[in-house]
Amino acid sequence: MKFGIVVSEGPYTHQASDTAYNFVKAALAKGHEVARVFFYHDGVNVGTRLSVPPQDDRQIQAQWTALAKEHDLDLVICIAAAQRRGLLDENEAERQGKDANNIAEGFRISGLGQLIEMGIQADRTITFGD
Amino acid sequence: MKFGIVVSEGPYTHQASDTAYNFVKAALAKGHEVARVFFYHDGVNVGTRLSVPPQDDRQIQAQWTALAKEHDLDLVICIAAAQRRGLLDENEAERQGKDANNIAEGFRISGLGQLIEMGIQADRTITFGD
Amino acid sequence: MSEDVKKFLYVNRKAPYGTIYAQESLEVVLIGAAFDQDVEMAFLDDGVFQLTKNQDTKGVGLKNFSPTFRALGDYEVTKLYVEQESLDERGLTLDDLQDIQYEDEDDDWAEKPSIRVVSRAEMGKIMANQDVVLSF
Amino acid sequence: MSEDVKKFLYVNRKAPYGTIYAQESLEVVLIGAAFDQDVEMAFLDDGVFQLTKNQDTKGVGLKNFSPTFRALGDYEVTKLYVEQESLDERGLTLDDLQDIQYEDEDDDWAEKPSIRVVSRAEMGKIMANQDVVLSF
Amino acid sequence: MATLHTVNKSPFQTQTLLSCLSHVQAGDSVLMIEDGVYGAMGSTTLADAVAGLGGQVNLFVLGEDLAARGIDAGRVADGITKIDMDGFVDMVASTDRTQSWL
Amino acid sequence: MATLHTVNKSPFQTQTLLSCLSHVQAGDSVLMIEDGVYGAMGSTTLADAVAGLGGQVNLFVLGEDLAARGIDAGRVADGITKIDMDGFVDMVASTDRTQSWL
Repeated sequence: MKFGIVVSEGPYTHQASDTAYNFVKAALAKGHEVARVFFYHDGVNVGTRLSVPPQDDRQIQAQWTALAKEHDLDLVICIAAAQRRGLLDENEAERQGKDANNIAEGFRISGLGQLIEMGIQADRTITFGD
Repeated sequence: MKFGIVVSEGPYTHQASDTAYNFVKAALAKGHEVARVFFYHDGVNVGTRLSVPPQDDRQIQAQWTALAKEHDLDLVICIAAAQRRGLLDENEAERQGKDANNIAEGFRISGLGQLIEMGIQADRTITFGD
Repeated sequence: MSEDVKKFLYVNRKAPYGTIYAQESLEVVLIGAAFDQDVEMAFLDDGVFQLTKNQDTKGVGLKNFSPTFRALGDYEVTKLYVEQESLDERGLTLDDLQDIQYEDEDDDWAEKPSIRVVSRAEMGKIMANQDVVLSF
Repeated sequence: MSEDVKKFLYVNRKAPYGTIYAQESLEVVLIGAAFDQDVEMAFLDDGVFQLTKNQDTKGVGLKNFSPTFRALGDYEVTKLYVEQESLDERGLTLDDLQDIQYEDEDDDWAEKPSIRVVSRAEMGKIMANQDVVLSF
Repeated sequence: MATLHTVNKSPFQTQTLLSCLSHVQAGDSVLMIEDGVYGAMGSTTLADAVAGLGGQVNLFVLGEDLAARGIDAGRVADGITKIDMDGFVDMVASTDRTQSWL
Repeated sequence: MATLHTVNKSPFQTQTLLSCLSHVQAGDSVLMIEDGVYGAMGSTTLADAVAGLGGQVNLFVLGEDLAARGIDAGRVADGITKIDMDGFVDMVASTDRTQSWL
């Protein structure tokens, strides 16, 4: 079965991104397909490569990057939510005249249409938020 | 009177940083002193220079930078909270081996001791959070 | 109904301004309207506060997004279900909410109210009659 | 009491793990202990859940920070006020909480419990008897 | 030695306002801000509980947040005083401490 | 055509679980996760309300989140079934839609 996943809260602050990660891993292990993971609201902050969590804690962003690589996941960060919160890729940084970008490997920035498209294409859509 | 301010939630997501900003402006206009503004939890995200809010909305980070410049405010971002969430200054980025930093002008990163010190030195400490 | 058309419900249970969920929910609805899906919105619990009249955000400095609700009809989003019990608990009536209209193309473009007040029991049935439920 | 010593109260009203507030509250308390202030902690409402025994976070992948509570005595944080009514509402008793001890230097370093169960009325008075109240 | 308590959550969504009002001391002040201003409305299912628990304290609500949410001053319950941000600053200065109920 | 409802908030802090249970349809399933697992405890002031409103639905609680919070399986109220993350995935697949009560 094809799942679409929405992550609506930021890393560490809320458990939502952890639960989403554990859910996606379990779904993939059972042979399900994960059509896309869409990061909205503060969820966009999961996609930063600048976080430096304590070494004895889980590395949320790195976990997602590794899982995406292993399973060819489509991790999409909402552009409108990301702009408000300061999450940029190289193209966006250039377009907005910013001198740095902070997106992590394995994530891409795109529009809200990707959320709707996911809802249309997935057999089940499930949101992890607050 | 000397006020100490804690901001505990991120910009746009919660109203806390707006209320704190309006409170600080009103306090300064009344001749009070603002000893420090300490950004903790997701509040550290107020201090990014990479945000690009819609032009018809308030520019939260730029407002704080301007207010700090005008009134010589001490805007302190908690280092432990900032590391988890991917908010770095140039020194931290270098120390952590990161290729970019994203702190905004007028903010500085320091330890939790600055929160306690603020509580000791200020006549009143007030928290804006969730 | 075509295979490609799904029923989307946007569930709004939070008050506006204290947090951004209400505003970013509306942004999804506007984008989603371009996809020619069957779209409905649900307002219950504190979500009914999103629709109040006379919101004036100058004093707090936030952007007032409430006028956008009145534009939903132009995007063919015409079904805004508001829960009666949620209004009652908060001392609100339909009069306290914005007058949101749409033009009904099946009835000679007559102007009709988009807000439909429903009971809690009806709201439960509406939620159960969807393909995709997005919560804010 | 010296002019330079203030009474700090850390108020914990939220459950652990669902959000980070409990954990980051504890980080403030540990750092604050170095400042030789008069420190007390309050646990009420869902904050009492922070102190439960046998927390095991392996399944969720989060860091288990509950052992840190048992180290508070070493930082001279010895007053953990827990509200009786909050426990009662949640079906908890003192037995469900970790056994947190400190060594009382004024009583020949005798081991004593740091958790002090107080009534809601007493909690209100404790809150009113502070210089700085930090909420998490 | 009075405390200023701030509450920024809707009482229809969370228990925070009721918890605050169950811990205040006689003579304290409670200021409702942000989504907390919904607690100041009269004619709701919670208005009696707020009035009852708040009997010994001074209840205030922040006008800027009421206006943002479209709540007319006439909707504010009897016994609750509307203040503005300048008044908020004055209250922090004139009470002995501020406790934020988050 | 059953729905899986997820609730991730403590019922002692917010109204979310009770609102969810007031909207579910007979035959639906409700899964408590994250801080929502506190709603599955027996012998609390809310246990009767949960059991009463939940009478027509299947109530579940996520074991990993119970363990994290130190809630022994023996504390879970009668009529609520503990499942694990694999079970969560199966339930999403076997119901017709998932509604997250945030």
